[in-house]
Amino acid sequence: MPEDILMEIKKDYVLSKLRDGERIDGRRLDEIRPIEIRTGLIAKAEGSALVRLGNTMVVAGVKMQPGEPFPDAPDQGIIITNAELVPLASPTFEPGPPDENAIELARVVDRGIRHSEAVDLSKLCIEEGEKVWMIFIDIWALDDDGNLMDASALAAIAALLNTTVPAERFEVGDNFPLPVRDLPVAITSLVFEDKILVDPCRDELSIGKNTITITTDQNDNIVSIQKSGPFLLSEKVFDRLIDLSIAKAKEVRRLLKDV
Amino acid sequence: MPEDILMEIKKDYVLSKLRDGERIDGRRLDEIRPIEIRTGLIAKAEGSALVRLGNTMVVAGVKMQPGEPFPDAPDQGIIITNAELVPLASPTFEPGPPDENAIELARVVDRGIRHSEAVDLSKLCIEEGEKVWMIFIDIWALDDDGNLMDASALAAIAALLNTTVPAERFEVGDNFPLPVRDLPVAITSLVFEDKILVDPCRDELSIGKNTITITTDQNDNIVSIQKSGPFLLSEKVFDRLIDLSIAKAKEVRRLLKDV
Amino acid sequence: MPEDILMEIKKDYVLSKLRDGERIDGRRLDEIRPIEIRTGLIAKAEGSALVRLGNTMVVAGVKMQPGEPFPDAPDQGIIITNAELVPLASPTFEPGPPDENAIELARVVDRGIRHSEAVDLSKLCIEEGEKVWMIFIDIWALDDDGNLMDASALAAIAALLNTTVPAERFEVGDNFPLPVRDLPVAITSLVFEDKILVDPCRDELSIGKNTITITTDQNDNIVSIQKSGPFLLSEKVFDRLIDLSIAKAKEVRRLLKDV
Amino acid sequence: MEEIKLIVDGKRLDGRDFEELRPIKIEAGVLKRADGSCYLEMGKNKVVAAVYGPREVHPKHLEDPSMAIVRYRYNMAPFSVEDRKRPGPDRRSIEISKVSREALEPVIMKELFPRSAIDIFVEVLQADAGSRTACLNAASVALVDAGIPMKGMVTSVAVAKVDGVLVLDPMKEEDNYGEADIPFAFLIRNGKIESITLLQMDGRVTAEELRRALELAKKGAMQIYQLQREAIMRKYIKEEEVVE
Amino acid sequence: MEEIKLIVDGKRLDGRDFEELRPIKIEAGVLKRADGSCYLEMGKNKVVAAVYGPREVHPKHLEDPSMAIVRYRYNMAPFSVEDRKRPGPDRRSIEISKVSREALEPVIMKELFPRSAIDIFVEVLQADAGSRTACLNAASVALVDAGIPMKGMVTSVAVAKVDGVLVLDPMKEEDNYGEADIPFAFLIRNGKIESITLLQMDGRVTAEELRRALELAKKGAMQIYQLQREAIMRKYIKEEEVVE
Amino acid sequence: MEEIKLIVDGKRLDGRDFEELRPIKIEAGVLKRADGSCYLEMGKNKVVAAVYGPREVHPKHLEDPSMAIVRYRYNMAPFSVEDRKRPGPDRRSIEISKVSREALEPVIMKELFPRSAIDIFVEVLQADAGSRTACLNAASVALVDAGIPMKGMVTSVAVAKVDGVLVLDPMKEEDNYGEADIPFAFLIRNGKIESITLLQMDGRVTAEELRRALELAKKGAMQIYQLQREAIMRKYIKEEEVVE
Repeated sequence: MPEDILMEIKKDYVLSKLRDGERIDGRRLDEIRPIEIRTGLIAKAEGSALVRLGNTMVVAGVKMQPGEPFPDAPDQGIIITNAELVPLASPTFEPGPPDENAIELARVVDRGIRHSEAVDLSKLCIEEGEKVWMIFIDIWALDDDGNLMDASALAAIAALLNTTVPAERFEVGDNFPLPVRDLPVAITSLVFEDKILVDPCRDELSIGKNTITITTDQNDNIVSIQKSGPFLLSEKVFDRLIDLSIAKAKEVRRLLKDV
Repeated sequence: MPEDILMEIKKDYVLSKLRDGERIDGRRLDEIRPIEIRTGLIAKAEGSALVRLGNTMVVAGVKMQPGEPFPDAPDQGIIITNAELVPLASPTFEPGPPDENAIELARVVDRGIRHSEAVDLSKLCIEEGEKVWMIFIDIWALDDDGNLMDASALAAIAALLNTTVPAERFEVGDNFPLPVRDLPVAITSLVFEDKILVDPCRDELSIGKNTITITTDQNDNIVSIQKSGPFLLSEKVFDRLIDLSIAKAKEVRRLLKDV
Repeated sequence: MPEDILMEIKKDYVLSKLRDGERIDGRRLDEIRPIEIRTGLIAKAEGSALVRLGNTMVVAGVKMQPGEPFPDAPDQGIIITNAELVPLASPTFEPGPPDENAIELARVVDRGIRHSEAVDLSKLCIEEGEKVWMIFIDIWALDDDGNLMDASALAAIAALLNTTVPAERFEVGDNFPLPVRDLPVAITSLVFEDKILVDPCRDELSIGKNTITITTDQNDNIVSIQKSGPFLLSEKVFDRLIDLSIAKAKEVRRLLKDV
Repeated sequence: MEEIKLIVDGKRLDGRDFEELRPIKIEAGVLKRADGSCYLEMGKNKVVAAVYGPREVHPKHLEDPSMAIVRYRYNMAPFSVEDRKRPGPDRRSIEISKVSREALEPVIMKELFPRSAIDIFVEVLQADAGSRTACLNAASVALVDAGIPMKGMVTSVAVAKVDGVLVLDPMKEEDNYGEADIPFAFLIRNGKIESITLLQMDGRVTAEELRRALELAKKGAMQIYQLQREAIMRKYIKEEEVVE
Repeated sequence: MEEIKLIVDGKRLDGRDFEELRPIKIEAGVLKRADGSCYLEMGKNKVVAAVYGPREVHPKHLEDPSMAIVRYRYNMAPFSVEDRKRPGPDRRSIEISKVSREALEPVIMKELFPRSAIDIFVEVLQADAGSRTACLNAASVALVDAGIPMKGMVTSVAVAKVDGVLVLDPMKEEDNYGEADIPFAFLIRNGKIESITLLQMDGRVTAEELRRALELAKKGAMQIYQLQREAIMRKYIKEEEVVE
Repeated sequence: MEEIKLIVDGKRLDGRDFEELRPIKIEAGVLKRADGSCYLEMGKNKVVAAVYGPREVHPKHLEDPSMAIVRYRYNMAPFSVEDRKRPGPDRRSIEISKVSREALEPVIMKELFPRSAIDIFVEVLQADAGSRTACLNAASVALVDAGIPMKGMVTSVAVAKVDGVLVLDPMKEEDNYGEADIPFAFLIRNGKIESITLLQMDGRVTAEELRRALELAKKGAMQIYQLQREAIMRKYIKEEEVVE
């Protein structure tokens, strides 16, 4: 109950600021929170990255092992993306298998990587039709202060950039860096009436979890979109979102160059 | 609560009619509702059938694929029957894995097919001890207006009659029609005191879900019986049920000849 | 509610006796309830034992089958221990997969057998790196009158002593007795303040399920310890528990000699 | 599958006559914690039944304000069969639990215990053919042992068709290679079979054979019924002795 | 993967023009038990939608005192696809159910039914590309058939990019081998597209292409909308005839 | 298994003396959402602990009218170990969660918060030997950070027997190839070890060795305790600076 009241107050505050075109933390509507990317912190993983997006924090770890290819792609490596909203990260997360939110998160991150063809899967064949590299990307939310989506997508691609294929451990040749050739970046915006709040923090989401995530590749192609939340999206807002997302992704992508 | 009251009223009505030897929909006690059988509606399936039994509606689909035989029957195909009472079909069905009712439904249908030896499993060996055809019969309830059992059993055998073994897709020879050599038919009756109501509709089941299902083959052998429901069955009623079920099955079986 | 009141009364009674250094069933503090061990009652199992410890009753069954060895122990058999607290055994047990209590029970029994090296696993290799014997120990609680742990550990080792390796059934040579070379015995004590009650019965556990299980081998080595229950254990009590557990295990181990 | 002769020289593989039961052993009141219990052997079946209740219903929403709910769990121990069975209910166990519950429900006086649960748990420690019938027989004795008011005793036995003849109480080989298996359970009141409470059938028989199977099952059931009664008697006598 | 030509001589593999829908068939009110229902074919998709509600919420704790909760279950029959699908929800179904529910929720007048549930179940009997759009179209008709007050109709269609061109309502091959798939759903009120209620995208397109895809989808949606209206009309006329 | 020498020239494989801890790093208050939190490294273990509560209990029926319930979840990330671990609790995690909860419960002043829950979640991001001890140490700091009233600090460390000698705080190789592993946790109050709150043992030791192991563990625990205190201190000083 007190939690409900608090949410109500936060919502009113967010809305009153928004009426003046302002955000509660003083950001411009299209301003992304400070980003910190640290890679390689998990020595046991083939690749790893911790991303902070404001107070939101996510770890992504990459594990690899040989496995059987899909019959329709006998010479291609395989990517499997999983996300867990562990109860450590938020009072609203429950223990148990991934719910629809965790599944959506994993699938949207996966599509960004897959359709930007960020990983050159054709270089991950060990023996055609028999054995290829399987890449497990596990996304572990640690602190949910809003927009886990963009933090997760960023952690995933940063962890891939950090990945060494463990060929020696499995006795199939020399280790080599995972061939990463694109840098997909997801930009999530909160939509409220005709306003677009890029990278919403948790308190802002109190006015409705109505977001659009647009992921773009390094050539500004759009590789994934996800409308998430029960809301009506006007064509006009959608139109603005396209260019905005491309522009903001460019900003974020620069940070990945140093990883 | 209003649901309960409605059920109570229906029950009283069914009972009062029954006292006069009548059924609420005007049927004779041993009269089966109109039956409609349509086959082949699911092109993706190896065989399929939609059965309407009054307002009760069921789809059965058959999928086949090569698999390993059981060690004690190395040259015999395998039948696996599954039924789902999806929540679309009734306000009382819940999403989730099959409950005891769905499991009973599948197992009784399965026994009818199995013990009538309707499918000649010896013709479904691809390579003895290594590879045989597996037949998956999936029963999908669409509308439960009572007696899903008989509708399901009918849909299952009709779908089998409609099945082509997809040998070409799996590159193990030419396609051929599934060898079906018997036509098991299940007849379910509602038992109330010394009365037998063949093919009960849902409103009739308001007086108690006390049924007997007797499945017979085309030679009038009994191949499966299932008493279902917490009731005491008198020997006398049982005795009458035997001949009645054989006779009614004959009627229904005629419809299968045209499939 | 009445259940709660009953527990409260029992608790008071246990405590009042304890103040006088007495136990409710007249036993000495370090006295174990009468033990009965019957082996071979399950002919379908490779080995089996029923153990009664007072009114507590447990059956352990051993099944064996060939399986793949672990990569880091290619010539060693494998032990898998499972315990089920089936609802038949106690009004507080619920149907469903093993909960934390059943898992703890199985794992502590397993550790006793494993670390005493009771089974000579090196004699259970069928083909190095390919096939070894897998030993499934299943512990089935039948009546929980307290201290299922010791009864289960005893049933497990007795069942192993009773086990014949079913080589003939799997056509890998002649049957032979399972090579058992040690006799681990678990002794569980209830700790209350500075008092130690060996082999607590259920009513005694009403004062708190605060126990220590110490398992020793036939050379009086300690092979497993488990503090179980939310309590503070003083070093002094721990010190006394060590020698006490070794001594009591010796008593119990004698009974195993006749199995 | 090779042909297996199940009837040799007019006798069954285990030497029994067609209308002969396997050896049966029943002991009531074998568990301390349960409100009622029974250990039963029927051929190579070894089963233990426990009854808890009438007791509070958990979870609450299953409560029925007008009568007790009855639950029945048939469960096989992993070591009860040749190839280790994975623990937990499979489809077969779930179906058996359902029809067994429905065999007992109309016999239990549920109306006497509104808002409560009567839980029946049966563990198969060793399985042979007819484990569902053995379990029902044990459950019935356990219910009496628990003092649950009932309209009579439930007694269960199967009839099989093997090599063309009907036989009582089939064992494993007859079940596996026979032509039909027909488990029955009856309500027996005042020493007389009153009605059928469980009836299933698996295989192929004629209408005529089915009718004869019923008669044969009834004969078998009456014998088992006597053993159930005796087991309960022994338990009461023992208790009285203890009281004295 | 070998190259597959999806556009030959300016036509699609099934002979359609770029802006042409697959054949669509809609029938409202096909189920007796459901409060509203719809059978719909769209290309080779064959789906059935049922609506139950407004009704009591189970489990209770999901109740919202200020409005109805909306649930949506997209489910595929095992035989709906080439390789048998294991029954039960997989990750894909769970995601589709979520975005579909979110496409309908803002259109349903939930505030009118506090403490109740509106349940939408859609079964895919045969799957082709665009099954989520087919299901949404069916669900929308079923909601109207159930008499649930809505702000308008929800109409869904996808646009794909294949061999470099945008095509409406892709079928299987275009979905599998195309460069992008963009499912849309719109709220249509008074015959006009008002807003986007579902939007996903899978593949690779330019910003310019995305804008054109939206325009193409709107054209397709308007045609489907007419068919949805007609299906509802037919149902009402039939009912009126029955009444007369 | 080949013989592995774990002690060479009186030193352990990583150069440590027998009674030397691995490097430890502790930081309190690392998470925003949790009421209390801690990041801890102990050897190659990297763990994060979060505490939520006292808060409402879900599901309701677990509530205790006389005190808070304490829950503890030890969980390993899939990438925390050499071979990817499937997500979700396995039997080992469930047992560790149980004994860890029982190590903290008697130290937490549960009576102060009837009808509420204190939830402790610990995620292992990288696992080495002794992850349960690292998690408990982190959890204890997180509890203090959350302001949960406690009787003292819980501090945990293991002792192993390797190549016949007892060593403090074993790392992976010592755990895998050693003769015994004995994890302890203690309640430390006013700078003194008061009692044992966690005790398990896996392997083979004599009674004499077990007694010596306890003494060794106590020495190690006192050092860790200082680091826990310092971490909490740093957090408070930082907060004070922020306030100023």
